[in-house]
Amino acid sequence: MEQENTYRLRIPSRTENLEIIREFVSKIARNAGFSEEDVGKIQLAVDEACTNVVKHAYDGDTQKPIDVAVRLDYDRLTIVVTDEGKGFDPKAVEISDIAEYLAELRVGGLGIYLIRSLMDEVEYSIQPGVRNQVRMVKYFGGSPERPPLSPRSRRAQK
Amino acid sequence: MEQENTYRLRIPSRTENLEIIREFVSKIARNAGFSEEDVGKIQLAVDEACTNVVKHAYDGDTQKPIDVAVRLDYDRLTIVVTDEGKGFDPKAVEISDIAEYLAELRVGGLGIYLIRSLMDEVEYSIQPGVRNQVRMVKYFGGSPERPPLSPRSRRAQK
Amino acid sequence: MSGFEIRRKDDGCVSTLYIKGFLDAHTAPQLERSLQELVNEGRFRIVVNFSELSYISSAGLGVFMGFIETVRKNQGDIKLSNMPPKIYRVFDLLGFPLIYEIYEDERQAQEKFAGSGTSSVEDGR
Amino acid sequence: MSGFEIRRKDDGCVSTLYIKGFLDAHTAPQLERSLQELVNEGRFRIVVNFSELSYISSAGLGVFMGFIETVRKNQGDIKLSNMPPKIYRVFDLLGFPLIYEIYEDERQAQEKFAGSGTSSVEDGR
Ligand SMILES: Nc1ncnc2c1ncn2[C@@H]1O[C@H](COP(=O)(O)OP(=O)(O)O)[C@@H](O)[C@H]1O
Ligand SMILES: Nc1ncnc2c1ncn2[C@@H]1O[C@H](COP(=O)(O)OP(=O)(O)O)[C@@H](O)[C@H]1O
Repeated sequence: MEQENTYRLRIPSRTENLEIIREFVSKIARNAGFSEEDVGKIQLAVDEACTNVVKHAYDGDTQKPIDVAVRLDYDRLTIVVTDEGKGFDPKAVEISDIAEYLAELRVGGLGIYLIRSLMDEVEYSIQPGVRNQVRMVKYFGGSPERPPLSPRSRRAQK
Repeated sequence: MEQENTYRLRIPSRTENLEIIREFVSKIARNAGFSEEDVGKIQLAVDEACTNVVKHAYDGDTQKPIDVAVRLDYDRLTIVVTDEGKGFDPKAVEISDIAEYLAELRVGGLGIYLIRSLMDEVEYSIQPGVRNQVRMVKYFGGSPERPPLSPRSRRAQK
Repeated sequence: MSGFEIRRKDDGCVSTLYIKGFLDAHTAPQLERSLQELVNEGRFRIVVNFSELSYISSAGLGVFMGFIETVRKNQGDIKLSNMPPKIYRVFDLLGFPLIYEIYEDERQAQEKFAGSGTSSVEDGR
Repeated sequence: MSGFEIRRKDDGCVSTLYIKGFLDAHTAPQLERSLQELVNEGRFRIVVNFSELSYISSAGLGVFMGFIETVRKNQGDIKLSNMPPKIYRVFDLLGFPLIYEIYEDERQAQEKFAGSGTSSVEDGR
């Protein structure tokens, strides 16, 4: 991401900082013209990605950084959350059927599923110890290729 | 500033972003335990420094960055506002007597005076086109060496 | 900080938690403690009133998942009520309505317990 | 955005501006426009009620400095009223009480104009 229309935040990976991150992202999204509903989705997706950095990337080291970059383009908002922690395999943690998953009453594992449900595009790029990134995109006016589906209809489609 | 306990924000130099900066800084100061009065002073000082970047550093180019770094130490909060703009001579813009200055009903020129009044330490470091910085410090529980003076008593002291 | 608060009200064998503010990974441990207290006291009939909740992330949702098995094994339940639309949308997105009973008003949730329970609700409202 | 709003009320020859929210370099141009309008209409007796103002920076203070000469040259004034303590502290820090009359209540400021003016205030309050 270049500087143009890019907003960057780099803060210690602590849960108490999640609020700062949410307000930072919400304000940019709101100023950019997203509806309150979309602002809510964007801030939740970013919270989830950053919560994962705090919980999983650094084995509890709260001095290490979370990096949040927000970029505004004419048709979309792109957010990249970066950590320099241990990384993970995004494929291994994918939930294929949320109803089945919930029925097992498992704790956790919902963050990445939520991010995928809330944003129009989600992409991981993992280099353990160097740069682990999740890149999330929200289009203005919704993404035409991916209409929203409820969990039930998503399940029925299979 | 190293990463430890450091919060960084880098955003385009536009007046509409002043609010994001104020909330970022206020939240950190509040979480760190400053009183509401001190939080107010800190956010105003930072607003003034960033307003100056927007108004003076880049000749109106709103794509250029404002950099705000906040560092928490056990006894103080340090904020560094950085631009890469044209720079200026801080000595040349100092107001020696605010009452006299105001009596001339001049417009502007109050920002830097305000910053000095609000913060315990203020320091400029200017490298035009490269890195112009104002470094501001607020101590927890006030700075012992510099008791607050009203404009009137400050004047009387001369 | 915008913060998070919990109030608790016991009505006979039903306990209602009123949660307020922002429920995220930072504040979820507070909710966890409140639910743990109820479980320790053997109070498994729990209603959670969401009317004053402004925000929830999966860390908050996870807390409910963490207690639901224990509570149900003890003939209890965690029933949810008074969800603002914004909060409901998150629950719905994750299919939580398949797992939890969600009521418009806390009274409905409380009465469900009264109806099914062995001991009756003492408060005569 | 938290934003900034201005309402205006004309009472005879005195105009009162009610300013609300956050007055910074982003919103100061709005206040500038309102004062410019008053000056254009020849209304130089101006009271600014600060009761709902949450924040002010030097960009906001500068707007008052920008009009005070013109207004006073025309036998008018900008009088300030109802300042929350937080806002007053900023004015005080800059020595603005030496330049501007600041009243606890807008009525006091309005009456000052009525007393000194050639035309009387029409509103009979
Ligand atoms: N930034 C990250 N660094 C390391 N591991 C991660 C990161 N993000 C996610 N993970 C891994 O992916 C898993 C699933 O994440 P998520 O769906 O958010 O659920 P949860 O955090 O509740 O386990 C986590 O348990 C963790 O192992
Ligand atoms: N970041 C900056 N870059 C360039 N010039 C600056 C900067 N900050 C301050 N200045 C210069 O210092 C002067 C005084 O600033 P200030 O006291 O804030 O008052 P004002 O902005 O109202 O002129 C400005 O007019 C400007 O010339």
